[in-house]
Amino acid sequence: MMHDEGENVIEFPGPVAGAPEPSGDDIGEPEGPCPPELLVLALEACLFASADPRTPVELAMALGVATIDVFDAVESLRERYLRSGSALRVVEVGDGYQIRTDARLARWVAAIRGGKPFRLSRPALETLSVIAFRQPVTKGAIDDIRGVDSGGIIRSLLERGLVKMSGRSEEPGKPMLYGTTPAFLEVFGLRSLVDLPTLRDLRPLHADDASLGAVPVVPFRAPGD
Amino acid sequence: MMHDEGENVIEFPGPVAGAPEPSGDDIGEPEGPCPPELLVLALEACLFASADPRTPVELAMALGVATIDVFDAVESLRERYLRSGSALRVVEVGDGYQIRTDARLARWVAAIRGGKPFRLSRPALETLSVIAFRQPVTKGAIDDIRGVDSGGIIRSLLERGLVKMSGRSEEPGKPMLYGTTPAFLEVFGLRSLVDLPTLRDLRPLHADDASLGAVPVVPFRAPGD
Amino acid sequence: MIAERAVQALAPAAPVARPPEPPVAVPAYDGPLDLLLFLVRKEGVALREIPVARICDAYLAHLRDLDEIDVDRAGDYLAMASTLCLLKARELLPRLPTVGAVEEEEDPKEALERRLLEYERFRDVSEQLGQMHLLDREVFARPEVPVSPGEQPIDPVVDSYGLARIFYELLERRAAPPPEHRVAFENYTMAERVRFVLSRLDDGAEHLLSEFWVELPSKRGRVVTFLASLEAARFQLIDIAQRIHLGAIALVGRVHSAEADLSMLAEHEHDDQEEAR
Repeated sequence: MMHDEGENVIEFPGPVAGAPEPSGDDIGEPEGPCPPELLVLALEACLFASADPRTPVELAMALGVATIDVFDAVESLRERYLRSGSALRVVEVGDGYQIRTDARLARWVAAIRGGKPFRLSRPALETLSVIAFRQPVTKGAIDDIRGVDSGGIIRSLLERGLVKMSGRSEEPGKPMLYGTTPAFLEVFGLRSLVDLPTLRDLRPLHADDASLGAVPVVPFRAPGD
Repeated sequence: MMHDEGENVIEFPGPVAGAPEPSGDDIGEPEGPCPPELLVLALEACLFASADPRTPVELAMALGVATIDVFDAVESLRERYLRSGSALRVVEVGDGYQIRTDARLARWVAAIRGGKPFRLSRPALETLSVIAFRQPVTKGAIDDIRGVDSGGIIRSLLERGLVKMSGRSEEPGKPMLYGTTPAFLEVFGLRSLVDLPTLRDLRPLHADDASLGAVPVVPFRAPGD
Repeated sequence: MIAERAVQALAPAAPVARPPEPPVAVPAYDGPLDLLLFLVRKEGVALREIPVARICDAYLAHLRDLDEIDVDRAGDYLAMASTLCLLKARELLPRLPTVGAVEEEEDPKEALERRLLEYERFRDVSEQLGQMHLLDREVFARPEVPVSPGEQPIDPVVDSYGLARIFYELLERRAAPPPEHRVAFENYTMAERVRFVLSRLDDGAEHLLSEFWVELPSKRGRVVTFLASLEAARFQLIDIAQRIHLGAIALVGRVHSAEADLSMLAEHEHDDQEEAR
């Protein structure tokens, strides 16, 4: 009979050469301060391996150095990125630092990261159509035309950058006004809002139909057709 | 009372007439090729923006260039990292490229990452070696080589995705065969199994042990082979 | 302990009481092959002169060091100890002259040697593997950063004409009397709803259940459509799928509506007529 060693597999007894001990939570403390000649490299590695911005204090703790040394190292790294022609930039986000790619390379980053394109839903298209044709328009007016609350969808369209807040209405309560963005024009292949077909353009096309709902020539197959 | 349709905005179903089809895989296609002067930068940005290794073909598609240009750009990037004193390295893992931190900086990165460090116990490494070199191999053959039951460890390696079931042996009882996964190559930073450290020849137990002449130095064939 | 006694029984030369010093210092090791290899390599014990008693003592000491005696683990060592005893016996006892055909049987010592050496190769290579730069131990890659909404390309699904048409429809819908007052909308029947669901799934695409509701303003319409979906699934006309845990429910067509066997609807149609009367 042989014994089962399953429980042993996760933990290796004793310290592994080169690997630090488990740190409990959040930011672990290395055994000693980072030597000055490695400081910029270690800082770069720490920022590279972090998804979110890191505060100078977090970085100082991980590197075992004073916060002021972190500031210096960040400056050196920033300078090297600019000098050596790198795609990376050190940016300050909130109260932390983050490495990001140069904005001019966004196209290629989007291409590798983008994944499947986001398909606009029927409710999103409805909301977008109201905003496009009635802008600037309040949420109340959109709700009124659609007959349902559009709050969540407006939020999502804002996040997607298709819609922007374009001011406040003079109505009581000064509700927010919404309008479309340049990204909206790009997505629909329009040069300007003037290129949007108007209802006047549409009517002659459907003049002989009692109701538009019966027209089968729609370029989409949404449930509301 | 109006209901909030926020949840509906995410998904739009089904193919739509007239709308461009998603390209099938996850990579979107940018409008034009990446200009040569930006190629190395765009490649760096693409690799930086990817958590997993990217194949030359994925990169070529995202950048809109030929695969051969990707190889050249990778070489340039690799060289720049070494020349400009960077914490980053371009490594080939599996079929793709990935940017990773220099191993000398492990301490600091592990400190900022926090949490439990990644570990493989000695029995796990031993079992993994037997599977890597003898695959496809049965549990019986692994147990035989190690002299102990490896069931729990194989299970743990399966759960960690380093090992997979790769079929059934023709032996009596048709035992399961095990092999390594692409994640195994990723964790160990290998392009392929060919890059594994070599399994050296048998070493005599004692220089003066006359009986060793009888031991064949041919690679031992485990029952699972 | 049974296991201990068994190990001791195999080594009658060993004192029954635990010796003050373990005869062989045993480091943390991984199984009897590992220990045997250690004894042979580090202690320079020739395999042909293996002192069974010493090895059994070493095994025994190791078993004592385990937090509690694990019968399975002890078994691994017992099996090895018995192999060693067999070896020893062969060395000590005169060989009986074989009668008749000589059975070619592998010498147990050679077999053990071969196992040991084979094990050693893998142990060495696993040490090398352990010294490699492992991902998330010595080297680190970029963490997964979720694609932010702004980064994802947008498929508008319709063109500017479609967008205008949607707006036109909205205006028409608003101009129309509230649908709750239309008798036709209330007149959902199971049979009609099953046909409706099937016809919407003819394109073979997956449609979210919630889509079917968007156009249904009344509760009754939604409930009947939902029941009709279940009915269609019961008769294997459609599949109901939930691709993601707790995700949206989707309906998938299995048959083309024109070819579907709808005989099961007869019962519903009968009921519907009864109700209408």
